[in-house]
Amino acid sequence: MKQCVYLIEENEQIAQNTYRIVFSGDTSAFTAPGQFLNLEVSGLYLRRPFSVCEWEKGHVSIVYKVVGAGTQKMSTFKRGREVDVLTGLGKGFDTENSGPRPLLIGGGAGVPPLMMLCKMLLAQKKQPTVAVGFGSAGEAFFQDAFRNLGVPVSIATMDGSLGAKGMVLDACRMDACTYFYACGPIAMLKAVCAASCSDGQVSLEERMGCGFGACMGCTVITQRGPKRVCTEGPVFDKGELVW
Amino acid sequence: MKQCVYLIEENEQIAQNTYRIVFSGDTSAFTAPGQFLNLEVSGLYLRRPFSVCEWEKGHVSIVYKVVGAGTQKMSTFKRGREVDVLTGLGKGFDTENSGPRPLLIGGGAGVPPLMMLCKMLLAQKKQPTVAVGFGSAGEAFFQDAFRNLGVPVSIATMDGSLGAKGMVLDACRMDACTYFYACGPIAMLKAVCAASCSDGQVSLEERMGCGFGACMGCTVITQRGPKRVCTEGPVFDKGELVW
Amino acid sequence: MVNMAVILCGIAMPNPVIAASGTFGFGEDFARLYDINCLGSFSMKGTTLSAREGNPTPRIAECASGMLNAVGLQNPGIDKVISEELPKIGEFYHRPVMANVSGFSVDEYAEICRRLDGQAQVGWIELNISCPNVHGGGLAFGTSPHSAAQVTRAARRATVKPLIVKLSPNVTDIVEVARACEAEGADGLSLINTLLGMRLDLKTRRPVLRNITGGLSGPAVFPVALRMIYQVYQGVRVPLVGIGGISSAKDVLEMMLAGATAVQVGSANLVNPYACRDIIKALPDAMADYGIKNLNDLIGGAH
Amino acid sequence: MVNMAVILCGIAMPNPVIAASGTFGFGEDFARLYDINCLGSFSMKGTTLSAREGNPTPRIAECASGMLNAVGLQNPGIDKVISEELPKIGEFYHRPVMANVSGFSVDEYAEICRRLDGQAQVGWIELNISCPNVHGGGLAFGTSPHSAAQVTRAARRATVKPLIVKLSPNVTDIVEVARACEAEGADGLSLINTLLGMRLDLKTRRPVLRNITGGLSGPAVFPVALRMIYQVYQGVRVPLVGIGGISSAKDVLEMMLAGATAVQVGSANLVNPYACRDIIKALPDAMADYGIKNLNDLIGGAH
Ligand SMILES: Cc1cc2nc3c(=O)[nH]c(=O)nc-3n(C[C@H](O)[C@H](O)[C@H](O)COP(=O)(O)OP(=O)(O)OC[C@H]3O[C@@H](n4cnc5c(N)ncnc54)[C@H](O)[C@@H]3O)c2cc1C
Ligand SMILES: Cc1cc2nc3c(=O)[nH]c(=O)nc-3n(C[C@H](O)[C@H](O)[C@H](O)COP(=O)(O)OP(=O)(O)OC[C@H]3O[C@@H](n4cnc5c(N)ncnc54)[C@H](O)[C@@H]3O)c2cc1C
Ligand SMILES: Cc1cc2nc3c(=O)[nH]c(=O)nc-3n(C[C@H](O)[C@H](O)[C@H](O)COP(=O)(O)O)c2cc1C
Ligand SMILES: Cc1cc2nc3c(=O)[nH]c(=O)nc-3n(C[C@H](O)[C@H](O)[C@H](O)COP(=O)(O)O)c2cc1C
Ligand code: FES
Ligand code: FES
Repeated sequence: MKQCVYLIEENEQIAQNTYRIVFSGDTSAFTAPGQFLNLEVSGLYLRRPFSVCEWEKGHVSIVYKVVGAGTQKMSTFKRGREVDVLTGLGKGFDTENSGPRPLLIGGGAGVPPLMMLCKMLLAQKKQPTVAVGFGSAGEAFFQDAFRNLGVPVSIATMDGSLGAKGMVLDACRMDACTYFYACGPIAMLKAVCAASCSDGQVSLEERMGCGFGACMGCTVITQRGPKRVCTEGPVFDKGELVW
Repeated sequence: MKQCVYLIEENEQIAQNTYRIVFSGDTSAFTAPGQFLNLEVSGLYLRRPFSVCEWEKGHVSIVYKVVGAGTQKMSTFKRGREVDVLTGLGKGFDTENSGPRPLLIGGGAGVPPLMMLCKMLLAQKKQPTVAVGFGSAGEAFFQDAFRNLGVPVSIATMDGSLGAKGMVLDACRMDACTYFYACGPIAMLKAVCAASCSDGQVSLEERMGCGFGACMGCTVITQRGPKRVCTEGPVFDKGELVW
Repeated sequence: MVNMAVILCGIAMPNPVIAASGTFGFGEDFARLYDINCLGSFSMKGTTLSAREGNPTPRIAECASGMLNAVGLQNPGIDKVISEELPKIGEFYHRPVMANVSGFSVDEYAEICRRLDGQAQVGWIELNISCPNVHGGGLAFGTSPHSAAQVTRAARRATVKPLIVKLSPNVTDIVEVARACEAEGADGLSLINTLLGMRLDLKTRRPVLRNITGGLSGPAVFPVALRMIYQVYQGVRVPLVGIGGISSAKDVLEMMLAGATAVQVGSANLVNPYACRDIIKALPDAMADYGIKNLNDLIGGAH
Repeated sequence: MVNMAVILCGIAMPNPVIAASGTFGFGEDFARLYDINCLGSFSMKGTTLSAREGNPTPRIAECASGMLNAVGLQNPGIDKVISEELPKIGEFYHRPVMANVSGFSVDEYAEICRRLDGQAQVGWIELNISCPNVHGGGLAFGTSPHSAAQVTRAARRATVKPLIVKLSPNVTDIVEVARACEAEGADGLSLINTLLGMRLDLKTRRPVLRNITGGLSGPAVFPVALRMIYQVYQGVRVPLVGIGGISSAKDVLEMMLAGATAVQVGSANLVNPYACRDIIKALPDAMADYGIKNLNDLIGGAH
């Protein structure tokens, strides 16, 4: 973990209620896709956690959905603004166990961290497949970005305005993959784990007090006892979870 | 009273710990020198009251001393920033009763409202005299500005680094004036009233909840019962005060 | 179209937003700024039997997301309120107002209620029981169920107007006090009054307030107020008025969801003179955001 | 040169800043960020006799200038703390720590104190009496002088270590509780624990916290904490540890002026992991600003 001041390079709307910020600053604390940062929003007491979408030396991006006071304020942040962030938080996805054909499943605001993961898997010469779900076509993002990487993408929307109608599981087959990675609403994660025939990892969300292990605010009960989503997670192995 | 959004045109340091802001915006609510405005400082709950130093149509200035969290923040405000202000607050100085030779007495952060007052008295063909007191030479301001108006100015500093050594009363004669106007620390105001042989007006300060008469936070007991500094004041006739 | 109208102790209000006592004077200063007939109602400055000059200044101190006040019930006394303020109010406000009253003995509370009983424009009487009981060792009436009950009983006998008892949050068990007031005939309860707090001035090394302690209000107290409304809602049947830190339409909805039939907005009026009007204007959109058609459906919905 | 060293219940500290229980874990996460030997001390995560998984999530809710938590004392139990955490702490922290303990019966408190009594690194034992008393109807021990006294008496018999009782602010009269603890042999008192509060989620129309209510902490509670330190200072002779909303060196000075010998910094650690270190670093300049040469001269100076 490292406390940094990041400079906003870009803050652009990429879909309905959905924005992407590119920061410049020290990214040395990030080590794996699926890690997150915790961002101070002036005027609000708690920091806001966001999964890192992509990073390279000196640059990092997040994609966020406007859902409340903090993300609302963030959507007004201008290029050139400095923000205080805790970086390199949590334990990210493990790309070692993916096997040759991992499936990446994302729902809504759970899609962003899959971008970096996908690129790393490709760099490791694996053949990832992506399945994403959104509320409607207007909220969808990254489907083309994934396709441009040469990755097969299936899409579902709840209202059927894009891709299959229904949940993301309705748009993909889980039996063809060697491993899965999932990030999205808790109901989706449960369904994915239940439907899966392979091993896999899921990224959990929990309301956080600190984001770096101090407050026990984000505990989830696992097969190996209570674990902190912010420190032992947010990514957990399917087999660890109790639900 | 009028709620306005003001634009900061200038925020320059004019003496040690002392700054002057020039705002542009709607000044229609101001009617007399000695009135004040109540400024929102983002991140702090209560507004901060400041006497108006000068105003003309579309422009108004204040001069403030950095004494705490709010004024500290204000000193960092940049040109182009917008601030929410309540304008035209309180009852200002009355120039009618001044007689031909009024004396204007200011101590430290009490000096600014005397500038507009002085100019109005000059416009009314009166012959004001000004006496100002500061802690030390470094904190002094406006002495030249008053002199440039052709007004006699006497100065005192507590450490004797400029003008007479001591309080402002040590630097001026109160027996030659037809009336006096005083603004500054409470001890100075008491001393001025005690030493005066003429009638006069003083401007009081009190911690304020609202600044426009709603909370009864700023009450001062007068000969005519409790009065609100923010509404019936901040300027009171010498004869009204009980001390 | 959404429905914002609610009924508080038998009196219909166009919306649930009442300006809180002590932050709205007798309405006049605000009526000069906007047409205050848009309000659900307003609660007049706390009134006592005799006129009071209040506490010495400083009476105000700033806090994170809030403020302290130790105004000390400065007011012109009940007779002047009846002879001067109420007639003035009649000129710019055409609905029932809430009369907020305080006493330093049980008899004083009863006497003020008696004098207000015949006043047509007074809709509700709101008993502020956070005052020190001079006959009971100086402790505030509101800090014990017993003395709270005594005041309520005496006031109940003195008026037929809807009686709302305003509870103090500075207690171990607010439900116990609430029940005692309900049992003695309170038609409603309003809560919370301010939390006892203080600030020191590092320069003078003395309390900022001349009164030493003062009452904390503003957004800082909202979670405590909300919790108390939630708890009291489960313990009594009379309607509740939620007070404490409300500064947005969303705060209003949250307070009603916890169990409030109406709300009061206090300190927010001081930092934004248009706060009540702004909140009322924002209510329909906020309701729509959360799929609320009728505010009455929301009351106590979180239980 | 200024003097920041203070003595708390006979134990010397380089400065008065203690990291508060529940916001600093067992120190490890922070020791990785900075050398925590700069601290006055730290209070370990609240420990119970048996291990506890704590409350279901969500356990955290945001408030204006503060937060709610309902962690519910998740901890590995006293034996693991002794066998695993304390030895680890010994590797990165070389001064006495404060052991924050909780029980659900008087006997549990006593038993934990007994087990801690021989632990060399434990300087003070801090009794958190905000826990529900399972044998006393579920009310928190700290809400009545009687049950607070019972816990203190039992703990006092179980240990010779300096005993600090941590008071709950959710009471009508905190001085009464403080006096009861002092009378039973408390060597010091720390206050305040969190104020009971809640938040609702307008989308789900349910409490944000699964536990429904939670404890409010952060700058929002500072004026209440300060008032309570000021009041308790007048009512007891034992040293006080001021807690609640402290997030700057000035806050430390204000709390000491009110009567605190030392202070604890809680929530501030969560939003700024370097908060304690930053505050300690800023203390000498803040002292100079107000002409303070020796912090000990400040304690209770506002009375
Ligand atoms: C590890 C992690 C990674 C995340 N990654 C992303 C991401 O990449 N993109 C994205 O859009 N969102 C992400 N989220 C969710 C994001 O943190 C919330 O949407 C955001 O905090 C909401 O803030 P707000 O002020 O707009 O909402 P409000 O509801 O006003 O926030 C109130 C409080 O609740 C918390 N909160 C609200 N919703 C959530 C939530 N879903 N999870 C955790 N805390 C919440 C806030 O942090 C704040 O403390 C992530 C959450 C976690 C825990
Ligand atoms: C009618 C009026 C006119 C004023 N005009 C001027 C002026 O022209 N120039 C100038 O420099 N100062 C003026 N002051 C004083 C100015 O309001 C304070 O210096 C300022 O509010 C301090 O804010 P702070 O946050 O820096 O101090 P802090 O001490 O951090 O403020 C804490 C709280 O105390 C209040 N406060 C602190 N000092 C004073 C004070 N002296 N008077 C009233 N409230 C105070 C603040 O408003 C705030 O609510 C005036 C005050 C009043 C009442
Ligand atoms: C300046 C001021 C004066 C107050 N005077 C009274 C009063 O006279 N009677 C009363 O019952 N409450 C009084 N209150 C309390 C408010 O009515 C309200 O209960 C409290 O401020 C909490 O609401 P808020 O957080 O919206 O301000 C006063 C509050 C303030 C800030
Ligand atoms: C997440 C969290 C967990 C806490 N856990 C404990 C605890 O285990 N034992 C205890 O005595 N106090 C606990 N507290 C209370 C703090 O120690 C402190 O008394 C309170 O937060 C007020 O201080 P603050 O405003 O600086 O946070 C906890 C507070 C928080 C925020
Ligand atoms: S958020 Fe504090 S421990 Fe995870
Ligand atoms: S400051 Fe509120 S009445 Fe004067």
